[in-house]
Amino acid sequence: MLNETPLNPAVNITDEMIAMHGLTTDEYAHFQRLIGNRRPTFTELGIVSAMWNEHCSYKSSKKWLKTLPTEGPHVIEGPGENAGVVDIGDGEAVVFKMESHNHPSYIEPYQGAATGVGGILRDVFTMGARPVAAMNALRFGEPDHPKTRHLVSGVVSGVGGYGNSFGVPTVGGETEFHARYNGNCLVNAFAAGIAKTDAIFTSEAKGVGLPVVYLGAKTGRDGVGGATMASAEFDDSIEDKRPTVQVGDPFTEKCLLEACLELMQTGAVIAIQDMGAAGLTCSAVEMGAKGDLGIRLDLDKVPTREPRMSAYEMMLSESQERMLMVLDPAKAAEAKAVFIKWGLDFAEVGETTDTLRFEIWHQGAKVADLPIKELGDEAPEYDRPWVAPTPPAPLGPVDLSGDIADGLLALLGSPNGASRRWVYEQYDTLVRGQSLTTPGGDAGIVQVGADGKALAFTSDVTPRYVEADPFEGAKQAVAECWRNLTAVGATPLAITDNLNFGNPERPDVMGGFVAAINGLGEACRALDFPIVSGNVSLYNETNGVGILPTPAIAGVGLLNADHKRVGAGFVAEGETLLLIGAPSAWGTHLGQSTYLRDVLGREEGPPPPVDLTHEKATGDLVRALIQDGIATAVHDLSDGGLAVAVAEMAIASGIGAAVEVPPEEEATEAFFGEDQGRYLMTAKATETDKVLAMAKAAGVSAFLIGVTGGDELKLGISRAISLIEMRSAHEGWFPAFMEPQAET
Amino acid sequence: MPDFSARLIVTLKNGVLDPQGKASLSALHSLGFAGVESVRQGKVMDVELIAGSESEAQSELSAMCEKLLANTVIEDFEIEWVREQVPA
Amino acid sequence: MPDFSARLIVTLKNGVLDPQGKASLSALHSLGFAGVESVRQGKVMDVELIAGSESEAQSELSAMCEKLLANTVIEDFEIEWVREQVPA
Amino acid sequence: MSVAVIIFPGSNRDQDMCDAVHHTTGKPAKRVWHAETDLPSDTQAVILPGGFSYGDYLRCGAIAARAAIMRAVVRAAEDGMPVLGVCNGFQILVETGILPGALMRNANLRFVCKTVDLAVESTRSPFLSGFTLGAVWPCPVAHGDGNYIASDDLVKRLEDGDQIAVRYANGTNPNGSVADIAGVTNVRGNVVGMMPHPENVTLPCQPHQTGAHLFEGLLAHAA
Ligand SMILES: Nc1ncnc2c1ncn2[C@@H]1O[C@H](COP(=O)(O)OP(=O)(O)O)[C@@H](O)[C@H]1O
Ligand SMILES: [Mg+2]
Repeated sequence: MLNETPLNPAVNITDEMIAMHGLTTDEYAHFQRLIGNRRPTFTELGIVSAMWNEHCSYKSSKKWLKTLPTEGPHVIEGPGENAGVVDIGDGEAVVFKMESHNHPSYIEPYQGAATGVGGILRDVFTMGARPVAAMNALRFGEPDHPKTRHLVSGVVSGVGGYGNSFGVPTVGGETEFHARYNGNCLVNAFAAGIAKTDAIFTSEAKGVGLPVVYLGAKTGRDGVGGATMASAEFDDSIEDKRPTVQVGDPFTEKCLLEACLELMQTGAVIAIQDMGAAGLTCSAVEMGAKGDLGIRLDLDKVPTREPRMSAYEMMLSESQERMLMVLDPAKAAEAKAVFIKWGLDFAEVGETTDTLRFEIWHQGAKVADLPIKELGDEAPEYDRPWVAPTPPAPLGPVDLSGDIADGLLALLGSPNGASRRWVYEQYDTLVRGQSLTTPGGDAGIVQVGADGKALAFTSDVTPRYVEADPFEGAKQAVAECWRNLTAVGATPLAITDNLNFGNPERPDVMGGFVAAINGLGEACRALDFPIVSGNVSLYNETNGVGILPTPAIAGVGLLNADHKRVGAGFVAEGETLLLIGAPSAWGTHLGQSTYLRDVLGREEGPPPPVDLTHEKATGDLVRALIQDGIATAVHDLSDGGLAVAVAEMAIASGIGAAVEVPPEEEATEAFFGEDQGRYLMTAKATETDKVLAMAKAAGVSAFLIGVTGGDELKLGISRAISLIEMRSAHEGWFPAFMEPQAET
Repeated sequence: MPDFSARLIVTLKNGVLDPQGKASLSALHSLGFAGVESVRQGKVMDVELIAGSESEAQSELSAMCEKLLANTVIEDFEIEWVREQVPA
Repeated sequence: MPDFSARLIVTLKNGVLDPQGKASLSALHSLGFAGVESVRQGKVMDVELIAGSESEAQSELSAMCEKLLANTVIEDFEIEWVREQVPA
Repeated sequence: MSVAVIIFPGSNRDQDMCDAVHHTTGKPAKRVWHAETDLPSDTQAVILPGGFSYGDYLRCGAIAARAAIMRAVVRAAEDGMPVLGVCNGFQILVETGILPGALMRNANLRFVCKTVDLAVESTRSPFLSGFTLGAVWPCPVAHGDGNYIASDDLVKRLEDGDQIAVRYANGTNPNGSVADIAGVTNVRGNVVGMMPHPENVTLPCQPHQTGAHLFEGLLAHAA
C-alpha cells in the first residue's frame, strides 16, 4: 500500500533506529497499533518521533501544566495556540509568548539565539499580530568558565542581529551567570504583538478540499533531527550532532511578516501555522487535527534549497522563516500578488481532506499514511515518578560584621549585580519610535495606542531560590514579575512562562518541577495573573549536571491612556524616601541572598517566603500612589535588597540620598536582606503624610527612611559612597569581562 | 624569522543556508543577470605573519582558523596559499 | 548553454581602514598568536552561472562585480577562476 | 509640504519616519515602494528611512542603491530637491555615490543603540537650517555599520566645502567614524545623510523633541 521511491527506499526499522529516534519500545508498539500493526515507513518513523518527542508532545509535563490557571476576564486565548491573547481594550489585544532555544544556542550561539528570536516572532505574527516588543532571558555558566565569554558574545549578537534587523524593539530581559549553567546555557526569547480582537488567526483548518499553501524560505536539510536533539540529554558526543545547525534570515522573516499581515487583510487566510520544530510535520498535523480534517501533502511541490531531498528530510526539516496555511481559493490571485510583492517562495503543496489521515506523497507514491488526530492526541503522556523536594536547612549563623558600603560596592560590581548595559546597548531598543523607556528599569514600556495607551514588559525568576525551595521560588518568580510591572505603574495582565529544568526522568528533578508548577499556580491565582502561553524545556543537563531549575516568567501589564507611570531614578533633590511593605526591621532575610552568595561566598538557607496576600495589598497600594501622582519614582527590592535598590535609583538619576540608621541592630539584614513584597519610592516632602495615611488605610507598612540629594549615597552609619564610585563599579564589570584586551 | 603572507578562505559548509548569497542572487537577477544560478558568500582573509618556516606558518594559520577566524560549526576553511615574503 | 562555476574575491583597497581585520588581529594577539602582523578581511563569492562561453562568463562576472558585488570606490575585485562544469 | 518616504522590503524605521513627518509638517508622508520608477509628481523632499533594506548582508545599502526608485531619487537630488537619508538611508546614499565616503562595520564590530551628543556643523542644508550652528543635542543611534570612512584628503575637502553636517560631540563617537563625522552633505548641500535617528527624538512620547528641527527647517525652506 505504501510505496518505495528512489529517494525513499524501504528501510528495515531496527530497534536501534527506534531508539535513535527517541522512542521507547512501548511508544513504538503503541504507534504500530495505531497504524494497524504494520511496519512504518522511514518517513513515518521520522514523523512520529517528531510528534512524540518531549519538545512537541510535552509528555512529561502535560499532566502538571493542566493545573495552571489560564483564564481571566481579559484572556481571549490561553495556551494551545501559537501565543496567548489578552484583551487590552479599544478592540485590541496583546499576543505574546516566550520560548527557549537553549540547546541550539549552546552549539552555535549566534545562530541559535537568532533563530530563537525568529521563532518567537513568527509565533506572534502567525496569529495576526504585529510584533511591538521583545525580551530575552539569558543564563550562562560562571564567568571564569572557558566557554562563557564566547557564548555571551555570540548569543547577545545573535539576539540583536535578528531582532534589530527584523525591526522589533528589545525592551528588557535578564542576564545571569551561575556555574550550574556551565554545560547548558539558557536562551529564552519573548515577543509580544498587537492584533485586532476580531482578527486573530489560528491554526484550525476549516473546509474540505481547500489548498494547503507553503510560504517563505525554501526547505533545506537544516535541523534535521533537531527536534529530537532538543529532547536528548547532552553528552560528549554532542559534536556529532552538529551539522543540524539552522541559520536565520531576518530579512526573509521581515518579508514574511509583512506578507502574512497583508494577506490576512485580504480575507484569504482560513488557517495559518508557522513551521517551527519539525516544521512541515507539526504544522500540518496541527492544522488538520485541530480542524478535524485530514491533510494530503505532495512533497514534489515543496520549494527546496537542496537537490534530492527525501520525504523524511522534508518532513523533519527545521528551515526557518516558513509558514503553512489553508487559503480561500477564491482569493488565490490576491494571495499570489502579495507573495510576489514580498519576493517569497510559495507553492500549493496539498489540500485538506475529510479522511482524518495525514497522507504524504512524494515522487508519485504515497510514502506516509497516518491517522492525523492520533499523532497528537495519542501521544504518550507520563506521570513521571517524583519525590517531594527536601526543605532547605535553616541558615546557620552569618557574619554580620561586614561594612555596608563595601558590601554594596561589591554587589554593584559583581557579575550578577553589575549593569547589563553592555548587553542591551547591542539591541535596538527604540525602533518603531514607541519605546517610552530603555532597558535598565523595572519594566520596559512601549506605547501601543495613539492616545498614549502603553504596555509594560518584564521577565523574572531567581533560580537560586527555586533550587533551594521550588515551591516558594516559583511563587517568588511570579510575584517579582507582578511587582516589576507594578513598580512602573502598570496593571499586571497576564504572563507567559518558560520552564527550564533538567532531566525529568530523575525523580528529584521531576519533584522540583511539580513543586514549581504548584507554586506558579498558587501565585497566579492569588495575584489574578493568568498564564496564557508558555514553553517547557527539559533535559538541560550535561554529563549528569543539571541546570538550576529556571521557570522564567515574562509578564505584560497595561497602562491605559490616563495611567501615570514612573521610573526608578530619583526625580529631584530633597524628596522623601519611603519603604513600602517591609517588616519593621526593614529587612531580615539573608538566606539565599546575593549578599550571602557574592560577599560571604555561601549559597545556603531557605529563600525568602512570599506572602501573596501581603504582596497583593502592597502592590495595589503602590499602583494607587503612582496613579494619584504622589509617587515620583518607584523601584522594587530584589537581588541585593534595600541597599542595591537605593543605589540603583541614585545611579539612574545622578542624585544621591541619605538613608537613616535602621531601626534594629542588624544593619546587614536591613540593607541586604531579600524579604519579598517591598518597594522603595520617593515623594515630595509635603506628600509624606499622605503616603503614610494611604498605607495605613491599606494595612501595609510604610517607613520614611531617608531623603534624596547630593552626589553621594549614605546608608546608616556607613561611609558615604560617591555616585561616581558606585557608577564605575556598576558599569565597569561587564565591559571589562567581555573586552579584557580593551583594558590594556 | 621570515615573514609570510597567506590567504585564508572561509566558506559555509554545504547545506548551510546562506542568506547573504541568497540576497545577492536575487539582486543580480533583478539587475538582469539572468544566467546566475547560485551565489554562496564566504570570507577571505589576507594574513601576514612571522613564523620559523612555511610549515610552521601553515600550522599557525590552521590553529587561528580553528580558534577564531572560522566558525567550524557551520564553516569550512582552507589555506589557499602561504608565501614567504622576500624583503624588498 | 554550458554551466560555469567561478570564484570571485573582493578585497578592500589598500589604505582603506578594515575594522573587521583590525578586530581579528587584536583578538588573535590576545589568543597568543603573537607572530601575526596584519589581517585584512574580504569576501569570497562562489558563483554558478550559465554563459555561452568561458569568456562570456568572465565578462558577465566582471559586470556583476562592477554593478553590485563590489563597491569599487573602496574595494577591488578579482575573478579567481572560472571553470566549466562537466555534467555528471 | 509633500514628503516622499521610500520603502524597501527591509525598512524598519519607515513608520517612525512617517510619524515624525506627519507630526511636524502636519501632512502625512507619501510612502513610495522601492519598485516604483517615479516619485509622486508633487514631491518636495525625499527621505530614505532606516532599516535593513534587503537584509544588508552584502554591504549595507548596496542592493537598495540599485533599486528601481533610486534612479528617480538620484535625479531629484541632482535637480536640487532636499533628500535625507537616515542610517540605512545614509548607507544607501553613499552606495549610490551621491554622498562621499563609505560606511563600514562599527570599530568594535558590535551593533550599538544608545543616545549620543550631536553637534551641528553646518546649517547649509534645508534639513539643518532649523538648527543653530554649533548646537549640541542628544540623539539616538542604532546601527552596526556606521563607521564613516574617508581619506584625510576627503575629510579636508568635506571640511573646506562645509559638507560635514553633524559630528558626534563630547566623546560620544559610538562607532569609530573618522573625525567624529555623523552626517555629511553633498557639495550642493541639498542631500544629507546621517547615522543618528532624529525621527526618534521628535514625537511628544519620545524623550526629546529636538529632532523636529530637521523637519521644521525643511518646512521653512519649502515656504
Ligand atoms: N538580556 C537582556 N536584554 C535586555 N535587557 C536586559 C537584559 N538583561 C538585563 N536587562 C535589563 O537590565 C535591567 C536589570 O535587570 P534585572 O536585574 O534582571 O532587573 P530586575 O531586578 O528589575 O528584574 C532590567 O531593566 C533588564 O530589563
Ligand atoms: Mg525590578
